[in-house]
Amino acid sequence: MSSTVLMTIISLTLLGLLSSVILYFIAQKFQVFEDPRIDEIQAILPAANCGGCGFAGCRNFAEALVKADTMDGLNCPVGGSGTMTAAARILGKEPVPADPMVAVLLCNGTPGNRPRTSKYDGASDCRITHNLYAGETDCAFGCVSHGDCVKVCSFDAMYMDNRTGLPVIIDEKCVACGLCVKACPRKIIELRKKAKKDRKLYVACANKDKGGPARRACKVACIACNKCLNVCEFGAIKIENNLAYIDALKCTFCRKCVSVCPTESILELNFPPPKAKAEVREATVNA
Amino acid sequence: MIKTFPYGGTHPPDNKLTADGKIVYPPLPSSVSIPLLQHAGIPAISVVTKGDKVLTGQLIAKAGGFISANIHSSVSGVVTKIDKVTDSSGYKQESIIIEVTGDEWKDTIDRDPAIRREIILSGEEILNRCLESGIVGLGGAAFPTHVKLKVPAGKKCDLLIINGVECEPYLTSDHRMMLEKGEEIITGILIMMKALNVSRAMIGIENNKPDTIEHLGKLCKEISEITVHPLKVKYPQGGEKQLIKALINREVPSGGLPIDVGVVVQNAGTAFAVYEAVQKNKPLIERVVTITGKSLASPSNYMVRIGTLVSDLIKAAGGLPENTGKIINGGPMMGKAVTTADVPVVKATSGIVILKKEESLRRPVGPCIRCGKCNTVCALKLEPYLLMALTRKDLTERAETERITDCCECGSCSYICPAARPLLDYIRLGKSQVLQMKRERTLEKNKA
Amino acid sequence: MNQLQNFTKGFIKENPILVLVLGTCPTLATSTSALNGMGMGLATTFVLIGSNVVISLLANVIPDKVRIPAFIVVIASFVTVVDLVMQAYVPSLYETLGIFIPLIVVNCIVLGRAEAFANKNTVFSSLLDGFGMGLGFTMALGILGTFRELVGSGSIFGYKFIKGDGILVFILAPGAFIALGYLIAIINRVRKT
Amino acid sequence: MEYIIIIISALLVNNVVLAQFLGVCPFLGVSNKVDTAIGMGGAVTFVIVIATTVTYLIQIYVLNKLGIAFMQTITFILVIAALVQMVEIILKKVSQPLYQALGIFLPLITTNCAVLGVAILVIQKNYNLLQGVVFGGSTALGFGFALVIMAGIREQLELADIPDGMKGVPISLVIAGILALAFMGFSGIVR
Amino acid sequence: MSNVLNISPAPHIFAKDTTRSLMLDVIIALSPALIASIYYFGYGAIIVTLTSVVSCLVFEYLIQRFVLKGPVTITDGSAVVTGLLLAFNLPSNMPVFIIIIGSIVSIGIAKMTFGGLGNNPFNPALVGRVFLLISFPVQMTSWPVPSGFNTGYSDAVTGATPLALVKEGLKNGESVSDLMHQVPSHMQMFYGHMGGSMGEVAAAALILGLIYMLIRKTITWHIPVAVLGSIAAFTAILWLINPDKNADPMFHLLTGGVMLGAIFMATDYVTSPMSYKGMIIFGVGIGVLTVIIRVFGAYPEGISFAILIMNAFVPLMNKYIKPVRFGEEVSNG
Amino acid sequence: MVLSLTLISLGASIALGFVHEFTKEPIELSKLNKKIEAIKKVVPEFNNDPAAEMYKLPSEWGDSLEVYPAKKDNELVGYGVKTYSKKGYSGNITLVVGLKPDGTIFNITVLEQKETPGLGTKMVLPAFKDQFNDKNPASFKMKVKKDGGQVDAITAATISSRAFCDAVQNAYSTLKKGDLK
Ligand SMILES: Cc1cc2nc3c(=O)[nH]c(=O)nc-3n(C[C@H](O)[C@H](O)[C@H](O)COP(=O)(O)O)c2cc1C
Ligand SMILES: Cc1cc2nc3c(=O)[nH]c(=O)nc-3n(C[C@H](O)[C@H](O)[C@H](O)COP(=O)(O)O)c2cc1C
Ligand SMILES: Cc1cc2nc3c(=O)[nH]c(=O)nc-3n(C[C@H](O)[C@H](O)[C@H](O)COP(=O)(O)O)c2cc1C
Ligand SMILES: Cc1cc2nc3c(=O)[nH]c(=O)nc-3n(C[C@H](O)[C@H](O)[C@H](O)CO)c2cc1C
Ligand code: SF4
Ligand code: SF4
Ligand code: SF4
Ligand code: SF4
Ligand code: FES
Repeated sequence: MSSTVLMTIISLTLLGLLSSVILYFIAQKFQVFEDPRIDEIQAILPAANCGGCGFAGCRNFAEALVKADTMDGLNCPVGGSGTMTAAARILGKEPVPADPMVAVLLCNGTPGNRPRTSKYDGASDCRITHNLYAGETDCAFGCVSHGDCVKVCSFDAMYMDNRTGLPVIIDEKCVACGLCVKACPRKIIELRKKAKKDRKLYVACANKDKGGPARRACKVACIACNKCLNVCEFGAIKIENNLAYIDALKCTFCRKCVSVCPTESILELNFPPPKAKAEVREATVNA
Repeated sequence: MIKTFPYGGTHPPDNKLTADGKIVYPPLPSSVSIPLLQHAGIPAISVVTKGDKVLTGQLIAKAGGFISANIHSSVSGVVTKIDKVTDSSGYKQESIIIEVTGDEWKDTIDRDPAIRREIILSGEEILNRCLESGIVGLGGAAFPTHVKLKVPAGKKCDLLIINGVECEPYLTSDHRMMLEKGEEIITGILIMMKALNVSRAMIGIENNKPDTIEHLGKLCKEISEITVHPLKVKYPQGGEKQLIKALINREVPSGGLPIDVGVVVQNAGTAFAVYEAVQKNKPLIERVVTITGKSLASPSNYMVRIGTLVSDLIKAAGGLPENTGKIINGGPMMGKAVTTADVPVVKATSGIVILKKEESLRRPVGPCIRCGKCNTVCALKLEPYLLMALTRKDLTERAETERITDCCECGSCSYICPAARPLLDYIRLGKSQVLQMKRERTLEKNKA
Repeated sequence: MNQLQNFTKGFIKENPILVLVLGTCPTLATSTSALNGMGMGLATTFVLIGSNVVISLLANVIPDKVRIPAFIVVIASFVTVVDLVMQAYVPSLYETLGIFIPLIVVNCIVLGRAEAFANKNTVFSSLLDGFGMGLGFTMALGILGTFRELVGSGSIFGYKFIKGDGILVFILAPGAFIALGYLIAIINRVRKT
Repeated sequence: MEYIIIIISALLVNNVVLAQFLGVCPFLGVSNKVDTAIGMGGAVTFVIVIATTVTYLIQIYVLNKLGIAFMQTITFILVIAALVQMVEIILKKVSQPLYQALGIFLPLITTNCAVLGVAILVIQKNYNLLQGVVFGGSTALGFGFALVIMAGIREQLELADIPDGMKGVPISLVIAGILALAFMGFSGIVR
Repeated sequence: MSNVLNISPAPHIFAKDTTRSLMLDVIIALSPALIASIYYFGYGAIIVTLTSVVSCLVFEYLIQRFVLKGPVTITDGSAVVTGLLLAFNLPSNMPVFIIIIGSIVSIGIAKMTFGGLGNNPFNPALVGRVFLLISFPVQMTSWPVPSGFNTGYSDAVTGATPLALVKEGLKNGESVSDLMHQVPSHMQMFYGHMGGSMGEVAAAALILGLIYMLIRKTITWHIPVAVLGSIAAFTAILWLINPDKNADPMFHLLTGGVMLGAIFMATDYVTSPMSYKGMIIFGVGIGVLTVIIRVFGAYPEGISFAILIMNAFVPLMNKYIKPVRFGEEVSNG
Repeated sequence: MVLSLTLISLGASIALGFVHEFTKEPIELSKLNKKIEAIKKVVPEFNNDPAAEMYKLPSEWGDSLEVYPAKKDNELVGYGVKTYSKKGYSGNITLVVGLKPDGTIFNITVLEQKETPGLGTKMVLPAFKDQFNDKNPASFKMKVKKDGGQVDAITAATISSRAFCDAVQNAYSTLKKGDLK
């Protein structure tokens, strides 16, 4: 064996020894303990970082999950129950079932339904319009149609319908992250429990004016006539602030209220014909 | 050298069409709608009910708190209803609607046109009288005058500034007031000086009103405490911070008030209202409003009862022109566009400007070309382009550190921007978001 | 994970340069021509395979606390081997690649793979992973090198087919940055759709 | 004069990132905020100066003496890795504020090829110790300089509407390209 | 329904200047120099200008339409300005395909990549020019000599520019006073009778443009004065130290792209600082770097590099050099 | 754990030591080959070992150049002179200039240069370097035309061309002072 090889071996071995000692001490001093489960849970989260869970991002949510005692109130709407069950399994905790939800728009103020009383010519932004005035129609509660909600949806679950001037939610894509709910200055997007076959039945109106002005502002406004309240056998409807509201948890989809509503402000979607009113919007547009 | 504020500012075309129009007293309207909120602060509380008969000058709503103001009926008649009426805020507001039956005044009001110079009331009494009479600033903000005239404990006031600048294009109401009611205004100033306990007052007037400068100058010749100061024409000189800087070179600290530099600023019209309240016991029920616009048949200045619908005034000024595109409550730089001519005149309404269709549209928005013109015109030395960008990207915290809340919403930046960027639109939004954030922060702090 | 995937994921899905954006320095510096780029790529591939295999073999005996230094020793050894061998047998390529051969040691791909993959997987998977990643790296370098050579000097693999010069900037530093920038942008687009 | 030439050359004419392609990963990775860029620049300078000194001494007094210059790569990298961690420890003990400013960047530096690159270049260029340190220091400053400029531009672009596909790394590379283009103007100032 | 009122937040009136009118002003301000270069370089100048402007417009259109799929805004005039300035920076006998490559780089790489007008950190025309200078050094450094209005294009007589001549001469040990006999007189240079890029030769015409833009308030004096002033000062110092090795300040101001750069390219809104203080620092930076590159560097002319390098600092200047807000530092006397 | 790292180091060092042993010779050889190859290209055919017979001559610049005499059947057929210039655009330019015994240039190769690709690098192309072949620096003015010489410079790379001439001239002058008759 030549001397070079020998030297190589000696010096490198010494160096290895030395650095391993140094690094060992350092490693001992500096171990920051981080629960490995955080990584595991983060790995199963959808990594959308949408904030739908109420935390700044998926990692923060994972940390919160690991820290929390129960999984009560912690839910990733994007991953849904599958993800939450998996997370529960990692943590050895009970998953708390959360109903799947979907966003709905509580406004049906298409141009046909809501006559225009002014023309907005400022920056295209719902919040700016809302801060400025009631909007292009006499309804101070309905959609102002600049699509702030669409802009924030990071799941492509929304688009603006150019004909109706209203945002449309694509049920299959909506994960109920709630970003649009937060973004809307008029607070007219609601997360509702998802029913089978995506059926929906709700009062598509947010107008808190009294009947007269409401009706004048919009053909399909809720005028708080109490008819639906009276016809509902399940106590699913309540009326507050001149506005009817159908509780998705109590509603059985009997649809009696729909036919009694004089202004057609109760919307039923994805029901089988003959009364499929999915076209209500279009019908009213054409009117 | 003629005074002005040193940095920023711009000069939109004056268009003071009504500068020579004497104040006209139009016929009484058939009904008035008097909103309960027409001042800064919280709404007044109605003290009448449907069916009540009221006299001109009678109290119909009481101040709802410290920062609030009494409201008086501007006509005599019957309260037909209390309902929500769209006003110039663009939203429906609770209002008292009175059908006019005549013009019977409350008898405590001294309607003698003779000028009363002698001030008998004490400072305290003056404040009370302002409070009772529902006096608010007529310069735009409608801030209750009794609050402003009471120097807070720990602060000192050594100067009253009278804002006769009227830098908004088109508007001439203060101009005509100062010309036609000069003596009353001077007396009003002396009253306010007494209330504030100061021995000096300055009247700032822009150079484009030489007649007024001369007139008031003559009136003040003997009164050494009050001086009249011509100012170079530059928007937004009427903003109180700019006016103070221009006149006495003091800078109101960021986030502060004029009183922090020992100054109170009042509008010239306010001085007149104070005079009437104190010397004549007349509440604030009418004011001068400029009705103007290039397409209008006979633009002029009107002495208008509060609550009169704008549509009635326009009728008096020759009717709504065919190609009207926009009706502005206030001047074209800071005023609010209204959705309908059926909004009531309120205490803060200084003018109604009617724009033709072609004048009324904004230009298409382009990308910011970083020309820096908005920075240059901002009298508060803000960077509007940046504030807009930060707001658009929801960077609220950075907007706060860039002092978005200092913006006085003068609109110079949007006015000047060659790319037609809606700068102020976004800055306003950003301001509201910063304020919201601050509110949440204090809430949080209080909780912890 | 199936073995084929271990092999192919480095091509596009987790391409070290175009997607993970690691090892940018050698990428930019050695892609002046297709040949140089691929030479560098192959050298790196060799180190990747070697270190992946050895590390997956040793993973169980190396205590966690000295993991990183141990990996570095292994990797550096392979790099030195490559260095010496290239110096001996392909001296001209060695000269053009210059300092970037020893710098393979700090190429984050190598250490990254050791940490993230070889440490936890079987020898065979690690071999495939190293090979796939290496090929992905080589491929990206090849594409970039070909492009830069083509527009920069009007030749491919040294074969010149236009008269005169190309757009010189592309074989200089600025062109390297710009070309890689657009390449990644294109890959981003392609991956999205 | 000789030192001034080394400094200008390393800082501007042959900027590490823009002309020599060393340390590109952190240049792209840690350049979204000016403040972090300054921190990273400081940390890199600190480490490079120490690392060049130590590796230089090892090369001259160990590797060359023993005739095993080919062990350069492996020894240097081990030394640098150990050094970075040692610096971290010492920094934490000695100066808490400095640690807080630079600490988070230290782990990133081991895999920054500028550090190893400079150590090797100093040997290749046959510098003496002082020249080597000056070279290392100014190279590192050049790195920080480029990093801060880049961060400034990227902070501004954060407010702009960049086309989707270009966001992040691609746009940074294009900026780096144009910067490199501009820096070519310095060519020939020193040979 | 017919008389629905328009509603927008205040303000409701606007100043007359628009992006397009500003660009038009720049184009008008550039026209004396364009006329001068057509006078000196003939058809070549026309061909180069047309090619450059048209291809800039075409590429902006194509990219906006088909790559970004956004609105097309080629009518705002910024692409025309870029095209003109790119042309002004090229010799008047430039092969057409190279001009087209330059336009692609200017518009495609330097402008649209960043999102188009207003977003680019670097001056597009200069990125194009420097790209070409480095890619096609041969074509970019053979300058046709002005010969009155001529109709030659590719066969124009070429010669060195005064800067290159002096630089070369100094390197070979000749003295400035000898060299000054080989170059046109200062007066000739002022009127533009010398070799160089087509748009930069006639200082007189460029100054005319500056005066126009100052009167129209398109730009402020800060940047041009800072650039020209610092170049004059710096070169004056060198000249005073050794008048035999360094050309006089006037020579430096009148040759090369200094005038064009200081007046039209350093002042580009998008790529220059917002505050006056920033503008001065920016200008002085350009001046100093220009002289450094001219005197010590390999290139005879350095202003394009200097502007690009200073462009890179603009975001930092905008970040750190801010106006003192009203009421921020209160000193009430 | 210290042990394990030490063992790994040990293993690595043994492996490396041996690889080094194996490659030592090929590396030396390839370095040598490069020189020989270069010499082969620049002088007429020879059958001695110029590397073994290499000697040094002092150059005009105070240092010395390596001269490789090439002999065929013990008769001198030319010299390979390893020369350089520091005046290149970036870094040194190293050439081997082949001169016939009378000083006429036979051929030149470039050993090392770091010039800009596409500009200065064109010096390795025959279009430039072959213009020196069969020229005798005694009569041929070894300067670029710009400087009053006879050499056609590479377009836009005068600096590199100058440096090239400089190096060639240096080789010739050195040899002339020392050896050339
Ligand atoms: C941009 C701007 C412009 C203003 N212009 C005037 C004006 O021309 N005249 C005026 O009296 N008040 C103007 N004001 C309101 C004054 O700042 C201040 O509020 C007023 O003079 C106070 O007097 P008051 O309480 O009697 O209304 C303006 C405010 C701003 C923000
Ligand atoms: C803004 C601007 C920047 C320029 N930058 C350079 C440059 O960096 N290098 C260069 O060689 N020429 C540049 N030029 C062109 C030169 O000014 C000039 O045409 C040429 O370089 C030498 O000409 P001269 O000897 O007449 O000065 C630039 C021109 C302009 C208008
Ligand atoms: C990036 C760059 C690289 C250059 N490389 C070289 C080179 O390798 N050799 C050279 O002679 N000139 C090179 N130059 C050009 C010189 O700076 C100089 O302009 C040129 O040699 C002038 O010579 P000319 O008279 O032949 O045009 C380069 C210029 C730049 C900008
Ligand atoms: C005063 C002024 C100077 C300009 N200078 C340039 C210039 O030098 N180069 C350029 O490409 N565009 C210039 N433009 C046009 C435009 O601003 C430029 O294309 C933007 O940088 C594109 O975003 C200029 C515009 C103005 C108003
Ligand atoms: S529609 Fe609303 S709730 Fe549904 S995914 Fe989009 S933002 Fe979230
Ligand atoms: S639903 Fe709300 S956020 Fe969406 S467009 Fe309508 S007003 Fe805007
Ligand atoms: S609106 Fe605000 S930001 Fe704009 S110029 Fe006026 S004060 Fe400045
Ligand atoms: S004025 Fe308009 S274009 Fe100019 S910097 Fe301000 S926002 Fe941008
Ligand atoms: S490869 Fe150089 S820093 Fe990553």
